[in-house]
Amino acid sequence: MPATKATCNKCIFDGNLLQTKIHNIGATLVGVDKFGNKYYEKLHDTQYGRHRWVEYAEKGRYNASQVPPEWHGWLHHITDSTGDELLEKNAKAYIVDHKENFSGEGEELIYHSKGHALNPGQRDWTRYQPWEPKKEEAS
Amino acid sequence: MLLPAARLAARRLLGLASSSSSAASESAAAAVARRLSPSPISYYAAAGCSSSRLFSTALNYHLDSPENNPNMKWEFTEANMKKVNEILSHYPSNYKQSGIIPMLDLAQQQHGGWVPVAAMDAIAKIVGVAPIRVYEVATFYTMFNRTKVGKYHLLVCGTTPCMIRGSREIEDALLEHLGVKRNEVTSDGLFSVGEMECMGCCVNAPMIAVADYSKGAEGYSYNYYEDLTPKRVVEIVEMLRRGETPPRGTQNPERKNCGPAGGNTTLHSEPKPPPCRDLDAC
Amino acid sequence: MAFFARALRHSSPYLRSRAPPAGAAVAPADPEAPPPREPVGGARVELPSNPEDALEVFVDGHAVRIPKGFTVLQACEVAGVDIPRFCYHSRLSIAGNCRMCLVEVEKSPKPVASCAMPALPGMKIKTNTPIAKKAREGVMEFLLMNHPLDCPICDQGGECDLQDQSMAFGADRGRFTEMKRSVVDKNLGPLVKTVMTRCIQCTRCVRFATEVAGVQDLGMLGRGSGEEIGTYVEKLMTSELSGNVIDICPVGALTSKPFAFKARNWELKGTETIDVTDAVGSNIRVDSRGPEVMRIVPRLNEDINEEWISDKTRFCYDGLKRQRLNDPMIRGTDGRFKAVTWRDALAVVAEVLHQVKPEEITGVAGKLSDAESMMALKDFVNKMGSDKVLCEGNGPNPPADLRCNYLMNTSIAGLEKADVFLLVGTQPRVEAAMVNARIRKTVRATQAKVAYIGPPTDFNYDHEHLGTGPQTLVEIAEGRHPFCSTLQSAKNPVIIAGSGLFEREDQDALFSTIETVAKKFNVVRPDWNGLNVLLLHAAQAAALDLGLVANPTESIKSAKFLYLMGADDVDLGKVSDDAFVVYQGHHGDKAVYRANVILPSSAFSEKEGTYENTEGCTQWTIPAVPTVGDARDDWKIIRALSEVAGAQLPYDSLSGVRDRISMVAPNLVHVDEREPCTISSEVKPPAKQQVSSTPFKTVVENFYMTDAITRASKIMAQCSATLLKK
Amino acid sequence: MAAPLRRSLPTLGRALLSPSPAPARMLSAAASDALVEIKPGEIGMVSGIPDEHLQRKVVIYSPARTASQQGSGKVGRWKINFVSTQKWENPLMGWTSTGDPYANVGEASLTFDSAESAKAFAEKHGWDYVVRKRHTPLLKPKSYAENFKWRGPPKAEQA
Repeated sequence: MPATKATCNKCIFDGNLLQTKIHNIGATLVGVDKFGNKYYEKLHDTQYGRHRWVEYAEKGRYNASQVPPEWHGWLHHITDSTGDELLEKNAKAYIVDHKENFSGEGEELIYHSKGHALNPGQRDWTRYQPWEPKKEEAS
Repeated sequence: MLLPAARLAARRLLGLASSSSSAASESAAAAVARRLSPSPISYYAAAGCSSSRLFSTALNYHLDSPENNPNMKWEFTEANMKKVNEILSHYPSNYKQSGIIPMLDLAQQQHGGWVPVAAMDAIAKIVGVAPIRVYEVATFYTMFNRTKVGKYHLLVCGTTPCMIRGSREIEDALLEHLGVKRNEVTSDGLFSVGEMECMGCCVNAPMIAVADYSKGAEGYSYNYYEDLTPKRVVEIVEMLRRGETPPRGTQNPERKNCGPAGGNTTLHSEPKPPPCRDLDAC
Repeated sequence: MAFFARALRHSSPYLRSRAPPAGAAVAPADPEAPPPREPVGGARVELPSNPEDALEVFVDGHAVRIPKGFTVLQACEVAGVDIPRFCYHSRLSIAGNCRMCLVEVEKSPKPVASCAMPALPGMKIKTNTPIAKKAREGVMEFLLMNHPLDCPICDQGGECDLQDQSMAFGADRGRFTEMKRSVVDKNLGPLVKTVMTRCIQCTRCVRFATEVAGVQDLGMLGRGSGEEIGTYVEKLMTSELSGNVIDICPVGALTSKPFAFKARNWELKGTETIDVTDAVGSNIRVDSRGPEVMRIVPRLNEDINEEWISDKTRFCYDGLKRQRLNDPMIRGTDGRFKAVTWRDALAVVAEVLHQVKPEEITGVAGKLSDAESMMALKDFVNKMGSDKVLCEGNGPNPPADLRCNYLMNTSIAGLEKADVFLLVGTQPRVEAAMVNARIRKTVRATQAKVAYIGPPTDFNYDHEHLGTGPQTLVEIAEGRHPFCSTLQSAKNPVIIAGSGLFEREDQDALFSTIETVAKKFNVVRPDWNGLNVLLLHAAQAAALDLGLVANPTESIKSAKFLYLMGADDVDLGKVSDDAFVVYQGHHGDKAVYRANVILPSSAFSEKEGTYENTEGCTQWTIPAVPTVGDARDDWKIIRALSEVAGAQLPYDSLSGVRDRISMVAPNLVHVDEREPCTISSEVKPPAKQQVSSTPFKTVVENFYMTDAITRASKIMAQCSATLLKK
Repeated sequence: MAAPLRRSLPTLGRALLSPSPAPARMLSAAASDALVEIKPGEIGMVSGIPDEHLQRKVVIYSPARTASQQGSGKVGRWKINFVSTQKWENPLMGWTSTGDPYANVGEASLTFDSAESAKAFAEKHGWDYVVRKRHTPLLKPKSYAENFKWRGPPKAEQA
């Protein structure tokens, strides 16, 4: 399939994945989130501050917004609790599923405000109700 | 460790709660319960009773029922109509509304102890005011019953002197004997128990008043029974049930009217005037 | 230079007055006695002519002169001190039950309830002493004891007297630890929402219902802390003034049901304008949020509506948002309307206009038309060569020659001086609710007698139903009727004729009979003019002033080109089938179904217009919101059409139209003034007609739905469904 | 409720607050000791306000007391209504848009103590103004005793 081929091409060309794979050697796999992103940590033999990283599940169109909020804190050294621990600690029923940022991925994926022409349920803000001539034909 | 006074108060409160839980509407009970512990307000509590003690026998608004609705036909009997005219003759003809209270009383006697909304409408028509003006009067005075009461409406005094002398026990005995809650009518329609404020018989406390509606407006009586004990009050109820007339006033055989029990202990002779009035001593 | 300009721009007059005014003697008065203040709200006081009937009291050290019979509270108002209050309302009787208005009076052992205490000569009243403040704080604590703390979800929040006054006198915490009282809400109908737990038992609503509205349904039930306002039995408040209880309620117990949770009052922009749903011209404030009218509230005008308005006035506003015409439309050959541009629509109208004969052109102004548009319509139709311009509701031959023949000459406020009313063919309760409120006020205050000739109808005061037809009137004129003796002994008799009489065949004879009655019983005197006509529609008086008086029956029947300017109640059955009908208006109401071209115009809340009310007082509407869609002001449309039709009208601005009006009817440019007519009606020739025996008809069948706006309103539809159901 | 505040101001402040026609006199060209003589409309012309806003029609009025409120603190002031209805619903967010810079000026930010100062302000900007009449309440004697007054013997007895 051309799409698969393209992604394969990309990961080879930008070398990012390759570099990450090399980096992974000797690192601990701390956890895997529900999207399949793998989180690594290497405490020794690496520059402090660069000792936590993620290997995206998405090999082609990866971006930072694919990291769910529970892992974000760990990844950015905000907390030492891993995403799995955080999920266990405050599992809230009202938390919605994480969605990555789809900007630039196509109009249909982007949020449009209520009155926007591309919002499927586009809202008419008119605050009066006009008289419809058609009704008269019916009556 | 509670102080004795606090313990007493707590017991009183519990007693109040139990007496009211056996009282007429759930609202009273709910209200007391509400006071004891801030529990979620039930609909009845919200609807029924805003003060913690329910004096009036009914809500402040009317709910239609087969025996009490505005479409019912109600008028004074011929004999009572004469009384109505007599009442009206006391007032100038453009101030007929002054007669609302005596007429409500008359209507209550005629209708077996309570005033249906149709009777209030009839009175409004007679005195020529809007019905709401009569409703206002009838809801204000707790002596007007707006729901059904027994033929003998037993009113237990609940004011301080009687309460100290055991009016709660009197009421409990009555309610237990009749098997009703407060403001509820017995199944045979003969009795109901209500609470009343001080009726001025503190000297012979505790006391109850019995409003006898069994004989209509003509044979209406309103008697006090004083110096009661839980046992005696049950006897009185039984006498009333048999159609007898218990001796009114004090039930203490040793007492005469409101004199001291067992005869006078003082004032045996002509009292001595106070020294300042003793002119001879000057 | 730029700095100089900016400096000038920022120097508001307020800042400038910091410097002592040139030439004016700045006399810093005695620092001990501050200068007297203006009475609260600029209140006027009529001091009696006899100085002995006035007395002097001292409020916080100021001496004020007041007439005898004023209360302490009123004396304070005259002195410019606003006393807090809940139960006292200046237009209701005094109850004296809220105790909020306590003040200290020298030599009085206790604080005095100022609303109920008559002011006595030399009284020394102190309104902001520690005693008064403490007393009010105590009252406030009791009031707040059982008041729920639900201001954030209360519709009154932000315009609540209790909220305001608790800011001044409320404690920051309560000492009441029991459960708060709660009360069952009452159902008062589709207009008034109740949250009775918030009620503080001021009884203003009870007094309003009893005294002003005349429906004795509300009362105070129960006693002590169980006391509540209610109807006892399930009953709706069937009054045409019931909406006013929303205003007089000092808390959020009675609020507007249609407005509930729609907006907070601080979001609203108030525009002071007038009402056009009847001929009274009640003063209102239209509260809008952005481009939307959110509610209508009354505004003080002692001469017209005091501080009340009818339910129709208050709740018709949702009609302004429904069924609106927003594009010019032309009916195609298939009978369907198509939206077109203004240019096309006007071109089509102008083309047809040139194809018909001049005398076949008829213009009809609707009942909501303003004077400017009626002037433009008349000028335009006249310019096209026709004189058939009329206003609906004015009948075949209205008495338009003299203003006193169609106005309320006594004036609405003047009705209070009357002692006998004779209502001929008019049901003021549905025709003009505010006039009816005045009559009721008079009847209550002075036991004035009311006699009525017309079909059986509802009155909310004592009245004598003399008869149903004109025969009774003739009997009175001939002195055969028993009511004559009452009229004879009356000091200030008033005759009110309904404008429904205009529609009758025998109207000339009727009016001359009424004049005979007036002459016979001295109704019109130099010092008293008791001969009145009660008009029905907002446009009527101005239309008669401007001379829109063509005969509707023949002009409409003969018309080949019919221009309906918001006229929905003309008899469309009479319009000939080949007539070309232009409907210019703001609502898709009755007449659009016959129209060939629709021109959208703006409603009264969206335009500047001049209206004359039934007593001859000229008032302006001020636009509150933008108009909808592509609609335009009425007079502008006609002005544009005149240009397309080649008969250009000589004015192109509102002031231009008003200049033109001032030539035809100068009274219409004197705004906010009532111009009484001076010419006596005696010059009228005697009528040749005979009075027919047809009984008078009811003119307003449904109080809640009388015009295009109210017919489009859902609230009004709900009202007529629930309240008029008998 | 504004009264105590008003009184606590120093004498100078009181003079400022007291409604007097002084501002009008100040602004009139005849004021002898004014530094600059301001002709009607001049302020508007030099201030850089676009021409179309200098020929506006405004209505000067004194807002009536809200019928549902007793408070009189805001009663008696004078406001300028710019008769601005150039508003529409923003189709994207539903907010109200306006094309009129004066749309929120009149009611919200301009307050005058007297009709004269409002007039002077309008004059110096060159606005065409109309002053609306202020409606004030009329106090009439009232008494609590009315409620219980003896209204005389019945009518039948009278006759």
